Amino acid sequence: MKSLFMRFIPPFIVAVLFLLLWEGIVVVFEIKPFLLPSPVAVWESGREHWDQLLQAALRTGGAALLGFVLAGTVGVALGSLLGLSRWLERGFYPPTLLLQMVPLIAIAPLFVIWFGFGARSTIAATVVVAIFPVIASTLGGIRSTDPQLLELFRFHHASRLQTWWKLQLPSASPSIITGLRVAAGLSVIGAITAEFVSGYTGESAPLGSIIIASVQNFQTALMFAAVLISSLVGFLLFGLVNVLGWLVLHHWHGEHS
Amino acid sequence: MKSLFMRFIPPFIVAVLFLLLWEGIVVVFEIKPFLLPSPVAVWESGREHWDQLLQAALRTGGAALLGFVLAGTVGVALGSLLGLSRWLERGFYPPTLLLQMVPLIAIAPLFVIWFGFGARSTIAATVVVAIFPVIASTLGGIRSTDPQLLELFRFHHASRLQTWWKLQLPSASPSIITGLRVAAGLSVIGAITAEFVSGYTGESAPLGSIIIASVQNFQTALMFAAVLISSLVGFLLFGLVNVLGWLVLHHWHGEHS
Amino acid sequence: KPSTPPPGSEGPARVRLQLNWVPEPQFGGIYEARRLGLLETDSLAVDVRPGSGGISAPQLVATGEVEFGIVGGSQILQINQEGGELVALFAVYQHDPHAIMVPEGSPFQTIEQLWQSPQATIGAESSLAFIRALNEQFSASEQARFVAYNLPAFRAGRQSASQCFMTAEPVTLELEGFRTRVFSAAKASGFDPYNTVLVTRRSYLDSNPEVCREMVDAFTRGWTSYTRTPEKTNQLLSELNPAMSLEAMNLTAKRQLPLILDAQTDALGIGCMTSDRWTSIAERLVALRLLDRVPDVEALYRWPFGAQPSSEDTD
Amino acid sequence: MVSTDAQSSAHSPVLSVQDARLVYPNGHQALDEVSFELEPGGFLALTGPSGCGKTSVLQMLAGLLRPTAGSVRVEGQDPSRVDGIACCFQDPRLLPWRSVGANVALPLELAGVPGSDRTDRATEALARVGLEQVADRLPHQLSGGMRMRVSIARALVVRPRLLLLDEPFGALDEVTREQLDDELLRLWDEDRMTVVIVTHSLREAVYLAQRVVVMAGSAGPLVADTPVEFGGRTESTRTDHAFNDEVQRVQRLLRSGGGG
Amino acid sequence: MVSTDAQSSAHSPVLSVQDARLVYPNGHQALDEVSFELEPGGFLALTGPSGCGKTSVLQMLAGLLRPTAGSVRVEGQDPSRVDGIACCFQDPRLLPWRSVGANVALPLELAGVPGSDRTDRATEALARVGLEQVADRLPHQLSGGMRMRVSIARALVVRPRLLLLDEPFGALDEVTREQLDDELLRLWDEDRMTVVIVTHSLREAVYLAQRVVVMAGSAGPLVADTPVEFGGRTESTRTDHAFNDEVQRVQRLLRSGGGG
Ligand SMILES: Nc1ncnc2c1ncn2[C@@H]1O[C@H](COP(=O)(O)OP(=O)(O)OP(=O)(O)O)[C@@H](O)[C@H]1O
Ligand SMILES: Nc1ncnc2c1ncn2[C@@H]1O[C@H](COP(=O)(O)OP(=O)(O)OP(=O)(O)O)[C@@H](O)[C@H]1O
Ligand SMILES: [Mg+2]
Ligand SMILES: [Mg+2]
Repeated sequence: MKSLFMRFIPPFIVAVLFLLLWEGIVVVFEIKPFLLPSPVAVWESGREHWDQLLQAALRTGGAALLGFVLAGTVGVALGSLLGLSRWLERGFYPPTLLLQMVPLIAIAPLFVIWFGFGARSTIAATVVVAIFPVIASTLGGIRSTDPQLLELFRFHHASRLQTWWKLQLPSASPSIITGLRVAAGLSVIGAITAEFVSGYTGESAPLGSIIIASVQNFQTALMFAAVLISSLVGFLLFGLVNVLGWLVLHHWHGEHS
Repeated sequence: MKSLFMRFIPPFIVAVLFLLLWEGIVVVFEIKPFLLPSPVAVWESGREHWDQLLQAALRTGGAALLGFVLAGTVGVALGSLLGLSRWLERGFYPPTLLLQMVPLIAIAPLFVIWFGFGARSTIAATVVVAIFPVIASTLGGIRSTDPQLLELFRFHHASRLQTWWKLQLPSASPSIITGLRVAAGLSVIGAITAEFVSGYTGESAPLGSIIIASVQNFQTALMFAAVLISSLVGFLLFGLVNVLGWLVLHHWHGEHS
Repeated sequence: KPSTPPPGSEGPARVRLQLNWVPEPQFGGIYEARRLGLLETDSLAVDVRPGSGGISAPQLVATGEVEFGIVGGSQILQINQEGGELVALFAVYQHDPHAIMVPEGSPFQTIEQLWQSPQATIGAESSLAFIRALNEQFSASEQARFVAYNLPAFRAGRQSASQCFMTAEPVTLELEGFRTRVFSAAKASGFDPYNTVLVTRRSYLDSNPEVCREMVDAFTRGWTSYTRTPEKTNQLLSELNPAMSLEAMNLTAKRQLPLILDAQTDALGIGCMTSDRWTSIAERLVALRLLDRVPDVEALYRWPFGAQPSSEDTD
Repeated sequence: MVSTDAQSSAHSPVLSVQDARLVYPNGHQALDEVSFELEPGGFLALTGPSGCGKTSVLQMLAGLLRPTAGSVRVEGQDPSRVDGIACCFQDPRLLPWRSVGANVALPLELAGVPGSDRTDRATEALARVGLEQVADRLPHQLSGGMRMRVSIARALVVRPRLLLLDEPFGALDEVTREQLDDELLRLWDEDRMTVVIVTHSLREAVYLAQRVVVMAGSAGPLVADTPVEFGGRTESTRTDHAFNDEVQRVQRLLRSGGGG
Repeated sequence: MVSTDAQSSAHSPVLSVQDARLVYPNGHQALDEVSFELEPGGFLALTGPSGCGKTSVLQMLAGLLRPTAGSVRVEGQDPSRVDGIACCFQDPRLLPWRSVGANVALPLELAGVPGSDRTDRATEALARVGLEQVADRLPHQLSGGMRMRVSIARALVVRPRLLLLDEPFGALDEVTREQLDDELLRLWDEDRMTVVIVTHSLREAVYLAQRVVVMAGSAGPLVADTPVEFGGRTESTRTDHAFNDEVQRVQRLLRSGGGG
């Protein structure tokens, strides 16, 4: 418990420092509110539009979470698949990179056509944006499995599946966790960007649309409120990954303390 | 040499298959050009706007490359810094995540104010987008250094710097390479997205602006040409990382074959 | 997924209308119509979908994802060339609202000065039709620097001028306390396409003329009423789009009147379109190398509705 | 895979190495002209100076390395295809994230033995090496010798037809070591399996094996392949004279081989 | 840091362990009431059943573990602050990406010894363990015994005042082993350093050390701490009777300690 409490002191301190710094910059450099509003202003407009923001956060957060989970599972699966053979890796590793490099705006129409409006295409976009790091880190982790242990498994005529499940996946897990951390951040930004291009549907705007709209209308404070809330979603996912990582790794700190 | 040649066969095959599949889909499902043009059409419009695209690719590619290199070096440095102590990690790891989650459009104005339009802003944005994976993977790699070897260094009263440079960095390098692979893709998309909001749009338009423009004028073929070229830039960076990785890792395949 | 019941079957026709931007006076007449219940009759049920980014609406109509959409005038010609088959039914803006704005104190008095000044930094998507028209008109000097549209940057003085919707950005900025001078692009270049045009797919028009007719009626009455008394609907709009203040809504509603109502609409009625206008738009686009050839403009729009028999001369 | 009928190949040698040469990727030639055979149920000790290629030989017998030239056969086949071989590597090779018990059970797990059965046999195997009480610990919580014993238990848990041991007892104190020697002999008696053990202790080699193979310091033919002769093994064996003389004899063979 | 004047603390013990208790994080008590001292220039052999805590003791002397209770002092200070200690761990602990030579040179590198000097001393140390010709190989290209010898060379490369060896020769054949024993004695003579060696071979212990400490099987006081007595060491030592009797004596001590 105490240690758990201790865990949260440093980030808290840093957050406070961060806000102070922010306020400081705004005040000292007299930065115009339409460029960078003061934290106070952001807080104000956050309170003002609270209900709307909460709604939006739930909508966007839900999509991001789902996309993240999908990206995580599919990513690990694909990464493991590529880990099966050098040929597969050389052939299909680069193409997966494409996923990350094609700007959403280019394929947004296709998305809307294929996945319809709102959540579905947002989720799809999230997956596309967040999956590569998971693939890469899974593959990387699998590739750096201790060759001596691989030899051990080979000696016991272990099936590919066994080798993967009992050896490669466990020893890749630290690397996979790292990949998921990256994916957590990406899935939030992915969801929001998707909402920029295909989001605002029906009466209820998700965070992405709120951000775009408030940019257009110089409601910078509102925009930053929305951005901060979206990043809270991100931190939530991040925390999720850390908990997962702790569960997976804490007990064999012989390797990873 | 031969083996080097072999390396390029699989991706080549896959690329060809990919194009055939693409052409096939377009033909079979009679997909309208404004949604998804056929590879041939893309090739045509690529040839037509070749000079412009080349110019743009150089501009964008240069920015992406620079941003990538910056993100790589700074990222490794920061990641190593966080690796120094649990407190630093807990305090400053999450905030770095913010970098990745704040949509460019939200901070683009600030960028423009600070770095002006064109390359400088693009580079800055690229760094912001691409740096987190590097930080994360560096930290992850450092954290999973073999504790027995750490003990060895502690026994020899090695300084922090020595431990980092002679032990932690080498054993983190596979993980760092993975991070750089992710960063490679991100820096391209980062550069392009930045150009959406802070690029030149006139004669000397970078890829990002060309993409936006062609989207708005339904020059889908041109857009895809631009996207493909931008991803070529990405593959270039990716290849760069692989070469780097090979240089760093090939000779101790005892650990990573 | 709502779909149109075959003629004769029961129940209202459930159709979707895709806007190309968030709720604001540009779509005031539509929300007015909805407020008046014209979009929820026993024969028609319209689901109005606000847009975002303004990118996907034309594709969505062209692919049949939605039955109706609001798009820009030149977009119709451009996407049809790329395989779309859009037909314009109602042109809200008779004149192109695109404009170039400069800060009130700016030394630049005309677009021409801007375009030919070596120092000007212009926040404009230089490949958009109306910008190209201006370039063609004023043979932009080599040094003229076009940068991405970025309103805060303009506001912060990093751009000497910025493209805008004369009904949108200037209003917001004014309420922000930042006064601007606005130069109509259409007036300067003579390229004046319709805007905020109601479109549907040709195949849909052919198979559901009644639905389209009722839609057009709803538009006509909605816009007529809105141009007279926008207040109630503006109230509604500012609830749908909290990012835009009621004040801004009202001001915009006022500013856009001259775009919607002019001599021609007095003669032919609100939302009207003519072959001459369409032809000149198309010809200009061809000149700007944004269109390969002038299409058959008759197939391009339908006004007044039902004047021509449906399904005829479609190439 | 853990059946114990060695009868199938009772008369032909269970294990035959012919003119085996091994060259490692980096061009280092580790073995050359190595040849020997072993009957089913035989017990062979392999010894020689450090770096002479003992582990390499064992890895070929385990099917983990292919000879660059010559042939290595187990029960007449390519070793990598033979089931029923167990191997205790020179280093423990334990999965760091698995408890000791789970590590020992691994071979059974991979062979698809049902769970309950697994744990019983794992505990039994651990008991043989005197570690039943640490079954729940993680490898990094063990001492070096304990780790080695865990990996021995892992080799014994499948009742193999052919058992390969690479310096299994090097890290153990004399007492434990002698206990395990006797344990091993008991197992060998019970299961009549074939055993190849690499050891640096000639006393151990002579005590355990029916035959001792001495390898040359540098890649080349074997220095010696000699049957062990002394009165039947008894309680007092380790101290009696016949035994010590035999050890001396092998010692001379080793030294003659330009060992070290 | 590699100066050799042990005079500074010539009269006080260079090394003293008092009532040391060690409890590992998981609650396992590895040591209890362990006490012994060692004079400068002394040579002490530490032995005992597997898992009795030898490595733990060495790690405390190396300053890598702190006793839970009691005190461990080297030259009167906290060991982790003392320079001039060298340690050969139970496992090689080589950096996989460094050539053998670079691995051996590591301690010098960390101590800031200039490059040219480093390589010379590294090659010299490698020569001592008979591996000069593999200096350019990578660790994974070595045999188990060779790896262990590399790590011995790494311990010898800094001429330490206190040398800690954890079963350094366990993985080596008798010939090599005896050569290294003598090499070690020569070094000890030259540098007059203090040596603590953990070994399971009582013959080795008796042959090398002035004193043998026997640890109990389970955490508790030492079983024995006895000086080694037999006629001066000579060529024939390993075979003469006085020597073998002494070995027998220690052997009895060990077994009495309920070893294994
Ligand atoms: N992967 C490798 N690449 C290159 N050379 C190797 C490799 N593995 C072993 N060698 C070399 O092959 C020779 C035999 O190695 P091997 O491990 O079989 O010796 P060994 O008899 O087991 O020695 P030890 O008793 O020390 O374990 C050694 O000289 C070693 O340097
Ligand atoms: N990290 C650890 N956590 C918990 N228990 C440990 C840990 N390391 C060692 N032990 C236990 O402490 C005891 C002593 O360990 P140590 O390594 O000192 O034994 P040892 O005398 O070196 O044995 P060996 O001769 O096999 O190396 C053993 O019972 C071991 O199980
Ligand atoms: Mg070996
Ligand atoms: Mg030990």
